[in-house]
Parts: sequence; C-alpha cells; structure tokens
Amino acid sequence: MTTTRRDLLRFAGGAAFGAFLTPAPWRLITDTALWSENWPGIPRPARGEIRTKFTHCSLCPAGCAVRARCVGQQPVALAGVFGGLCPFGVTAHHLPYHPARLRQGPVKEAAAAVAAAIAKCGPRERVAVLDLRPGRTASWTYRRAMAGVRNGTYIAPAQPPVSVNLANARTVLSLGAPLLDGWCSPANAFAARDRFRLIQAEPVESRTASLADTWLPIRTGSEQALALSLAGALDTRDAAERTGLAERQIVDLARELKENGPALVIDCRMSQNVVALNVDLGSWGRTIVPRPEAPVPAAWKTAAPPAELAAVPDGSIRVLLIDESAPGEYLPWNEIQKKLVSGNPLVVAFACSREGYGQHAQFVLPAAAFPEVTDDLPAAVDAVAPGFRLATPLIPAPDGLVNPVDFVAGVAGLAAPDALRQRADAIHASGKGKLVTYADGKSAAVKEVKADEFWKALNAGACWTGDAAQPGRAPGRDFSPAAEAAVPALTAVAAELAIADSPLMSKVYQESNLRLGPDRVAMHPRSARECGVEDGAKATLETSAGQRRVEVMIDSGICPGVVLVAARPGFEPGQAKVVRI
Amino acid sequence: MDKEFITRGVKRCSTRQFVLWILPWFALLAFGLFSAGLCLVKGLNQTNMDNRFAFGLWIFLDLTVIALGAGAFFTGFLLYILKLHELRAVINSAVVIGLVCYSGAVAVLAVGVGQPLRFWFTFWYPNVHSMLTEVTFCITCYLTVLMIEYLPVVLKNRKLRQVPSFLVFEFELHKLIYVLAGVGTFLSFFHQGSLGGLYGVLRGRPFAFREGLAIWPSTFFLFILSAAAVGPSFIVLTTWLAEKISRKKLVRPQVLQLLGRISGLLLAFYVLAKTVDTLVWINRTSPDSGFPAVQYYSWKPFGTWILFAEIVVFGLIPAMILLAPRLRARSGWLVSAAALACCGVGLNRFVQTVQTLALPTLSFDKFLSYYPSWQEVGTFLAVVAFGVLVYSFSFRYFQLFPEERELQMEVVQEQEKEQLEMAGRF
Amino acid sequence: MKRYGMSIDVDRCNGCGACMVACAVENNIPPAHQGANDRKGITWIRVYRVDNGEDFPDRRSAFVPVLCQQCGEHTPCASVCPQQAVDVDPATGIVGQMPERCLGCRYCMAACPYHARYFNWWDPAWPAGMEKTLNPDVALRMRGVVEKCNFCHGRWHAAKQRAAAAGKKDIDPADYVPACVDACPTGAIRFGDLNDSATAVAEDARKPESFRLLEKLHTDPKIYYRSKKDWVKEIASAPRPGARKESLRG
Amino acid sequence: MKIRGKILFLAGAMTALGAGWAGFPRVIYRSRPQPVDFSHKVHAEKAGSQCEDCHAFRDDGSFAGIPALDKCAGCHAAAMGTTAAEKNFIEQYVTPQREPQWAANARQPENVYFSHAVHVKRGQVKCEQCHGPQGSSDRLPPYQVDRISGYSRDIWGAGGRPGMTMDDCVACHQKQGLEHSCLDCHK
Repeated sequence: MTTTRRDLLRFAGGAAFGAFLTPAPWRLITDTALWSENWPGIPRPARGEIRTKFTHCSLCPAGCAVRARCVGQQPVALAGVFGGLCPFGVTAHHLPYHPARLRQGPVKEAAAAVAAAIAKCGPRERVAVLDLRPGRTASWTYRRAMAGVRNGTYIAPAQPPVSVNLANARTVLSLGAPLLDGWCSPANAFAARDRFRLIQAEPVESRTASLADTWLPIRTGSEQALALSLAGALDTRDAAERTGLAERQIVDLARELKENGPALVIDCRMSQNVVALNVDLGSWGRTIVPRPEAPVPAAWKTAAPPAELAAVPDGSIRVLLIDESAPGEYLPWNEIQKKLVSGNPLVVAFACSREGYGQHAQFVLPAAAFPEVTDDLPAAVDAVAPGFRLATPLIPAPDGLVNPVDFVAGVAGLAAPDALRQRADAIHASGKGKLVTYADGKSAAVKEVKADEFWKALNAGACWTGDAAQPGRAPGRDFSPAAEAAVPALTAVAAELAIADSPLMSKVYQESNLRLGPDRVAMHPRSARECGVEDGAKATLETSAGQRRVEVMIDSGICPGVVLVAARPGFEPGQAKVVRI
Repeated sequence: MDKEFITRGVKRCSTRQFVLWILPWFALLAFGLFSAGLCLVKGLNQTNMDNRFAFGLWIFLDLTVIALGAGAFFTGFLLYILKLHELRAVINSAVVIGLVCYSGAVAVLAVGVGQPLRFWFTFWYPNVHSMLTEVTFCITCYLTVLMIEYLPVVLKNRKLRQVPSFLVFEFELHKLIYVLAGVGTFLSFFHQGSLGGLYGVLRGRPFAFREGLAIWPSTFFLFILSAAAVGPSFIVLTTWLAEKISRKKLVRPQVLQLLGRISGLLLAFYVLAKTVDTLVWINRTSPDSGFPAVQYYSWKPFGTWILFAEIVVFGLIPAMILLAPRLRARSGWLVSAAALACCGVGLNRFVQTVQTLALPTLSFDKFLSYYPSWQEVGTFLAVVAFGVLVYSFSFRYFQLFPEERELQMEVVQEQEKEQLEMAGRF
Repeated sequence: MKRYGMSIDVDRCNGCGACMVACAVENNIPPAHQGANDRKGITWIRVYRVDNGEDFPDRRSAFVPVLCQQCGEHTPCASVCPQQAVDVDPATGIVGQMPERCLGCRYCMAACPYHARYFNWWDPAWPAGMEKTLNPDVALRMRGVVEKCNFCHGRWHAAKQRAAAAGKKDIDPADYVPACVDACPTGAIRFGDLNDSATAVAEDARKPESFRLLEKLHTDPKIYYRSKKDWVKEIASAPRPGARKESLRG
Repeated sequence: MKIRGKILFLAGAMTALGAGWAGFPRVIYRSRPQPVDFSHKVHAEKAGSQCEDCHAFRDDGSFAGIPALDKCAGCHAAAMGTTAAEKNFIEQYVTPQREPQWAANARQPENVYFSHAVHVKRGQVKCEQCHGPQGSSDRLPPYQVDRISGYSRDIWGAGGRPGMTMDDCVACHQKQGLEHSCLDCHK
C-alpha cells in the first residue's frame, strides 16, 4: 500500500504533539534568552586578586597622589589619596589604550638624523631642548645634556616664580586663573576653599567664576590693567574703561583686598605684575612665597640655565627636541618657528599622540603614557614647601617606546644613569623633611630611614616634603605697563586645560554638554547673531591655531565678543572668526 | 483562474486586475519588513527614539490601531450579546479588521522592544501591577480569540467547504461563537482600558497622570469608551471604502446608519466624560502634583488648540452629526463624521503618547522634539500594507458581507423588471 | 533595615564631571558610540548646568548632579515594569535594575520624571585593549536593555564580603561609598544611611536649605539637594516656561 | 484506514519523544575534557588535605577558587607517585610553568555575584551542599557547556547534578528568609 499525503500529515501531527511533551522546545526558548545575556562581542572583565597601588598623576603639574585599584597588576580604577581627582585624573588609566595613542616611531632614523644635524651645526646654530614641564629631574638632565653640547640651549615656558599658600589666604582675587578647576591640586584648593573669599575676574562665567563668591565680568585681556590699577600704578578711570567695570567696583575691590587680608592675587602664570601686587598688599611670606625646589646633587649645578623662548635669537635653532610627554603650557608654534633656522631645521617631538607639536615635527617618537611613565613632578604652584613625588608606572610600557630623557642624554653623550635615584639620594643626604607613606598615612623624619628604604618607599607610594624655606627678601615692586592691545571684534578664549583625555570623557562632552567638546564653541546670543549663527549651527572657527569645523552653542554667561573654545595644544587666546557653513 | 475560490453569486474583478491592485501593497510590505529587519538585527539605534523619547511613532500606532480595531469586539458584543441582528451584515468584515489591527499591533510591539528574544518573560515572570502586563496578556489572548472567530469565515470558502471535516468543524465553532464573543468582549474591554492605564498611571508624568477608581486611572475607562465609540465608525469608514473601491453595494445603508448612530451615542458620552475628566485634572490632579496645568499648553506648538480640537472638533461635532438622523441618512455626512471620529481617537492617542514625553518634567529640562526615522515609518507602513492585503484577500475569497449576494440579486431583478416593462411598452 | 541616600551641596559643585566619568569607570559603562549624543548616551549620574535666567553680566550658573533618585514610595519605574526587572530592596532602599531580566520596552524610562534611566541603543564597545580596565565586580550590559544608577552595588557586595570575612555582622560604612562620592574633588556629595540620624547625610537632609526634586509627586526620593541661593532652590519645582532660559549647555 | 491513521500518529509522537528525551541532551551540551585527570580522593587521603588547604580565601574575603600552578608545584616539583597522570602533569605543566586551563563546572555566569566568604563563614554552609561530594571523587566530572547559552551544565542544566542553579539558590534563600532583591545575587 502507498503512503499518501494524509499519512505524512498524520505522522507530522504526532511528532509535533510528542515534541511538546519533551524538554527540547522549552529548553531552546530558555537558551535563546540566556544567550541574549552573554551577547556575543561583549568583553569579559578579568577576575583576580584585588590589589592597591599608589603613584602620582603626571597629567598636569599639580601631580595629585593617586590610589589605584588593580585586578592582578592591571589598574581598573583610580582615586585620590587626599580627596577627589579631576575627571582627567580619574580616567587616566585608560590613556595607554586611547585610539590616537602613538605606539611605534622611527627611533633609529631620528637618532641618526639628530646626530647628523648636530654634526653640521653652524657656529651660531643651536641644539635646543624644549621642555614643557620644567622643574622635574628630567629637566635637570636636559639642562646637563645641553651644557655638554655646543650651543646647547634648554628652553622652557616661564614658570611661576612664586607659589601660593591658599591655607593662609582670607581673600583671593583670581584674574582669570581656574583656581577651582585645575589650576592647582583640587584637594588643596577645596580643603582651603571655605576659609577664603573668592573674587573671580574673568570675561566668561567659568566653573571657578560660578563658584566664586563674587564674579567680576571684565573684558578680555584687561586682567593686567585691573592688577595695575589695584596697585595704584594705573589710573582707576582708565582701568574702569579697559575692564568694563565701574570705578566704584575697582575701588571697593582694592579696599577689600587691603582690609580683609591676608589677601592673595593670582593669575594663570603668576605674572610679574601680580607678584608685585601681592608684595604691595603685604602678602609676601604669608600667602605667597618663592617657588621651593627639592635639593639636587651638587654635580648638577653645572647644568645649562633655562632660557625663555623669547630670549633665543630668531633663526638660530637647527635641532629642536621637544618633550611633550609631560604636558604643560604649550608655546604657540608660530613663536617657535621664528627661532628655527631657515634651511631645513630638524624637529623631533616625543609624545603620546600626534595631536600636539607632532603635526610640525619631522619625527614623532612614541613616549610612555601616564600609568607607564617613570618621572617626578615639579613643585606645584600651591606647594609651600619643597617636595619630591614620583610618578611610578602602574603597568609596564609596551615595546617600541622611547624615553626622551635617555634619548637626549644619548645625543649629548651624557651618562645619566638613573637621575631620579641620584636626586632621591641627594634629598636623603640633606636629611631634612619627612617621608609620608600613603598606604598607612604615616610620616617619618628622613633621618630615620635608610637611603634604600627611602627610595623604595618613594616608588611604592610616598612623597617627601621638605621644610618650608624662609621667604627671604620680597622682590621689588616694579610693574610692567599693561600693553594697550586693540580688542578684536571676536576673541577666542580657552575653556579647558589641554590635557590628554580618556575615551570615557565622552560622558562630559558628547553624551552630555557639561564640558565644551573639542568640536564645539560657545558664545553669547548677541555675538552669535552678529556672526549669523544660532544654537547648534555648524560653522568654521578661525584662530591663530588654524581653522576647524565646530558646532555653535549659545551661552548667555559669556561676555559678548568672546567665543569660548576647547583649548587644543598650541592654542592661544586671540582674534577669532566664526563663519556659518 | 481562481474562479473556483470565489464565493458563488458574487462578482469579483479579474485576477489580473486583482494582482495589479495588490502588487504595490506587497512592495510596501516588503520595504516595511526590511526596515523592521534592520531594527531587529542592528538594534533600536536605527530609530530616532532616545532616552528621553523612549516611545515614539510605534506606541502611537499601537494605541491607535487597537482603538480602531475595537469595532470587532464591539460589533460582536452588539450582535451576539445584545442581539442587534442587522449587524450580521458587517460582523465578518469587523472580525477581519480586528484581526488586522491586533496582529499588526503585536508585530510592532515585538519590533519595538530591545530584546525580543525575552518576550516570554512577561508571561513567565509577570508583574501584576504593570499595565503593560495586562496589555500583553489581553492582546495575545484576544488575538487568539480573533483567529478562532476568523476561522469560520475562512472555512466557508467555496473550495475549503469541499473537505467534509472542515464543514463539521465550522459548524461546531458556530455553537461556540457566543462564548467567543463574550470572552472577546471582556478581554478587549480590559485591554482597551489597560492601554489607557498605560499612561494614566505614570505618576512621574503629571500631564498623563490621572486619579481613578481602584487601581485604574480615569483614562482606563475613557479609552474603553472612546474605543467603543470609534470602532463602529471605523467599520462604517472601511465598508464605505470597500464599496467605493469594489464599485458594489455591500450592505444596506440602514446598517451603516445604525452603526453611525451607536457610534454617535457613545461618542457623545465620551465627550462628556472626557470634559469632566479634563476639568478634574486641571483643577485637582495636576496642581496636586505641583504642576499648574496651564504650563503644559505654553510649550509651543502644543497650545490649548490641541485640547479644543480633541474634544470639540473631533469629538462633539461628529457626535452631533451622527446623532442627527437627517445628516446620518446622507452617506457623505455619515462617512465624514465617522472619519472625524477616527481622527479624534488618533489625536487623543497622539496627545497621550507623544505630547506626554515631549513636555519637560524637571525645571531645567527642555521641551523635546522627535521625528521618526525612515525605519520607523517603514515599519509603520508595513502594518498598513499588511492590513490592506489581508482585507483584500478576505474580501475576494471569503464572504465578508453576507448581504452582498442578495443586494446583487435585487439589482439584477430590478434591471430585469425594467427590461420587462420596456418590452411591455412595445 | 537601611535607607541609603545621598546629599548634594549644589553650592559646592563646580561641574567638573569627575563623578560622571568615575561612575562610568566603576560600572563598566562604555565610551560613547560615535552616533550617541546627550539624548542617546549613558550617564548614570548626569551633571546639568542651570542658571538664573539673567543675561551677561548678571547671569549666574549652578551645577546639579542628577542620578537615580531611588524613590521610596510608589516608585514610578518599579510598578510599571512588566516582568519584575525593577525592584526596591527592602534591606537597603536601593532601586535595582536587572539587565538580564529587562525586555527593553522602556516603559520605565517614560515613567521616570528624573530621566535617570538609560537605554543601551548600541552594543557596548571599547577601544582595543581598554577592556582590560573593566571592573570585575559589575556585570556588563548588552544592547537593548535599560540600566541606571544602583548606588554602586558592586561596592556594597564587596563591603558585605569584607564584613563576612572579618566575622562582622554589619558592614563598615567606610567600606561602602559610591564611586561618584569617592571621586568628587569638592566634597559636594555625601552618602550614607538616612535611617541612622547620626550620619552626615541624615543631618544634611534635616537642614532647612535642603530640598528634593519634584517632591510633590510623592515619590519620596532619597537624594537631598541643598543650596542657599533661592533661584537654585527653584529647580526643585515643576518647570515654568520663560522663568529660566533653557540651559543650552549642560 | 482509521487504525492506520492512529498508528501513524502514535509513531510520530514516539519518534519525537525519543528524540526529545534521549537525543536532545546529547546534542545541546558540548563536552570538554579536563587538562589533568585529578583525583580529589587521592589528595584527601594521601595528603590528608582539607578543601581550604587548596581552595583558599584571600585577605579581603574573596575566594581564590581553583589554585594556581605554584600551589601544586609546592608538592609536585618532582614526581611523588608513580601514576601516569602525575608524570604527565609534571611534564606538561609544572616543568614548563604552564597554567593548566581547568574547566570550572561551578563557575557562575558573569552577571552573578556569589561570595564564598558570606556563605561559608557567616552562613556556615558546607562545601558539599552545593558542590556535592567533590572532595571524595576519584576523577573530575567532565565539563559540559550548553552550546547556545554557553553556561555550564551545573549552573543551568538538568537535575541530578549538585545544586548551583538559580532555582537552587532561590530555594535556599527563601527557606532562610534571606531573599530581598535581584541585586542580592546579581551584579
């Protein structure tokens, strides 16, 4: 007999019926749902023993002490030892994995090229090192190296000659310095915050301004004028005109600084006028002291003196080695360019990414990113006593990286075996100060620890703080007149400090508008109208740093005639143009 | 070629013509399925919904089509429970419309969730306090009911009748129909309500939040009422369209007028209830949760005009027309009033879903705007195309309008009579 | 029974965003997909910039961190979830969200008046190598589910474990501090048990200048904000069109 | 004719039942052999060691789980017995310092938080209660993983295995009245 279609149907029906009495269908449904729990492509966090390591954050000169939570050897979270960190510091352990991070570079070729260039250096031509963060042990090595090279020059941005003592201040006038937003270590700033009145003079309502007790909205570039008039070196009416404040306000401000002392006046770089004004207010030795520095081995004293870029004659540098692995204040490139020789100068940059001077250099050599670096930190602007803090690596640096210090020392034929250790020994030998270990928070006098222990402790998470030096004689009060610069129609002002950032910073400028993203500018509705742009409009921004596409945001807290931009390396405030696309 | 499928005694267009008619709809369906596929494979980032506009076009679609599909249960209720036998003329088409609307809604819901593979969690770990649980349960149950109600229509097909067991089965089903109608009515009453509750319970959204009886906010009952009101209107609308497109008389005008009258009556009730509810909300509910009601309407473009349109233009006016026998008698008035009513319910669902999410709740929020992406629109269109196709096929091969045949006879007889008379003259 | 809560001093917050990134680090939240924006991103704690509505130079701004307010009374999101993916822990008062149970229907997001819930619009992805820095105490979420702040629940687990290992009955409060509180450089955020009137948080909550967002919704939030400025206190109430200019940044 | 129909129907049902009950479990699980055939029994008897000796707690209360190679090498630097298994182990792993890739049956999914400290130290739960008589077993149970969900059979699978599925956890927690919220056990 033959099987008909009906027979097949019956069989199938039976099978279907039977299947429902087995675990199979139900299990399959469950499993698909479970599969959606470990969706393919989702990474699995590594498990392991949780350890704690200590280091100092080397992203900015503040150099906060950092406690790292590690799984095995890998840091998975960073926190401050003496309070919180800035967002850049909190996410610093991501930097080695930044997509823009530089991993390979033509090291040999660069070395050869440098040697060759030095060899055919003319009598007047210089070999120079540009160090963005002077005051480190590395800086000393550079200076020693340059001392050993003919016409060797060590160039560094001007350092604040003084440091401030926020703890003593009762009134603080900040001329545009982001005091509460990265100017100094946040832990210090906020520990002292409740004890002083903060007056912020600034053209935009920055974070510091919005937290200040008083915000004086002044015109761009009129900070110096205000400082001078407060010191009586500039007529009040004149100052009022330049700053856009009422004369009354300036007079009151001056009185407040005198009466509600100890007063402290700061600006971004603690310029000469500001220091003089502080001296004038009788703050010397109370809220403001000379910049302390940890002892250095006597042998290093022969090092080349730091030179400011301006002091270097134009067209004189043949070989320029730029260390931007430790970022600090970026000197504008067009200034640097003036100093290079006309006929093919050689520029080598040591950096973690091509973002900065890399764009202009013949060779960009990969340097270690934050948790890989071995370095120390200069005295912070708010450090009253000398200190010695190491940024010790939390993870090993990948192969193919260059240590700029070794490179430069090699170029100069200077044997620099572990300068950090030498420095540490010198400090230990001085026998002054105390050693603070972070793990237990105990502090011991240096005299009581052996040199090796001292060194070991510094590497395991500790810092040395010396005794605060006597302020000595106050510098004479000589003011340099504020240049009467013509205020352009639209001035670009930097919103943030330019620090390398983790991909996770997208939380604050892409997934929210808390911080100004690199592709955004903010301006007052009125100036936006003048430029013919509205909120969210796409436009091009032209500054001295070049042209780039941006999205415009409206913010009525910004002085009309100012465009707020996220600072990039090499950006400097100045004339700007915003054109709608 | 498909002649033997077509019901005896009714005329249907040629196969070629039919194919030409359905082809574009199939194209639309294909496009829609493609965009829905994108959303399933690549995820909901294909849509323009976001964290603040968590619901968009789709939820609006769901609420609207289900309200329009209410005709199915309500006509069933009137016919089988309240014994309004005239309505037998439209019950089949009502069932098809219901089926289309509900299956469409379920399909869109499935695309609209982030993890469709977990759909069964709702049945396995239900949270009885959630309106969405009620909705899911009722819709799925009622969809099954509709399918069973649809079966007889299918089995009556001329070809399928040839299988004897089918006939028996169909006969058995018919005994069940009253039970089904009862169950269906209960289920849909319930989930029409829970769809209303969906937004009414949102304490965090004072614009939508309503007080009510027991666990159900007032919107629960308003939704039932509005759905029951527009259901018949939508049947009037679709039947009229079917007549126009097929160029045939399908039901007696009295039936449509009856539907219109019922619709108008309920609509009037709804408008009254809605007005009372709105007043209570403006003067008590909203202020109590700290939100002065005026501010909702100061965010342009959603001014008070939207409230006016919802209650008067698309509520009171069609209700008046449908309640006036004279106007009702003219198909033009009847149909346009029905259309107005349907738009009204659409607007109401729009306000519930979209405006609620657009309005700020925190004092530093912005008023939000949202435009659906083409993938969302595509999925939306897929449902429409699906509906048209199912209806077209059912219309062609099944007997959606039992009276159609008789009406046709009458037409024929009249023609013959005329001819005879003419013959008599000469 | 504990009732964990938070107090936030708005006058102290400088809007640096450390809490936002610290939260992302702790809870394995991926960096933004390039298509993400302020409405499609994931920020369990979100710092908004609010202002007094004046124009330069009278404009003043404040920064308001908004996270899940951990509503205690008829919690809007918990009651609406169709499949019990949201629950309020009676032992801690923390509103929990279960990504593995979540269907991704987003009903809870529509229900939340604080916009504290976030949907995974994309598959989570990290730059090559960065997945090494993920926190083993927090499970990763998959695309298509909702997530939100749970007061760093991983840290709570760790604290309980430490207590158990030490043979203690109760956890040491110092062991359980959410990442945002840890990271905040200004000390604006405090965390603790509101039921224990001795804690700093409970103290802050009692202060006259402290308030909660949209209190009239009767959701009993456990995040207490405080400010001495009247115009800042207004953020507690419902929006009033025109009263404050839209804060276009933040 | 009618009979034939019934028979066919039953035949279909039977086939399906057979396939579903007997065949399916074999298909759905992938089996993976353990790198070393290790006998808990031998170690318990000969070395007289307790569970905690190898499966230790760390200071912070976290559980180290399966011991690392150095722990084994402590005793097995050179062969102690004569078994092929040990010889093999030393050649394959100890000498080249290669960590054996154990397949952990008891490893919970990523989204589960399970603290041994809380259960063992505070709850006083015996190892056997969840792991079964692992300690006296002569050979390691084969590692079976669900092909679709990727979960070990012990974690999410058929009965008759030691109780480490979510249902087992919930059952016990309910008995103890320790069930508060999902996030008690999930992370």
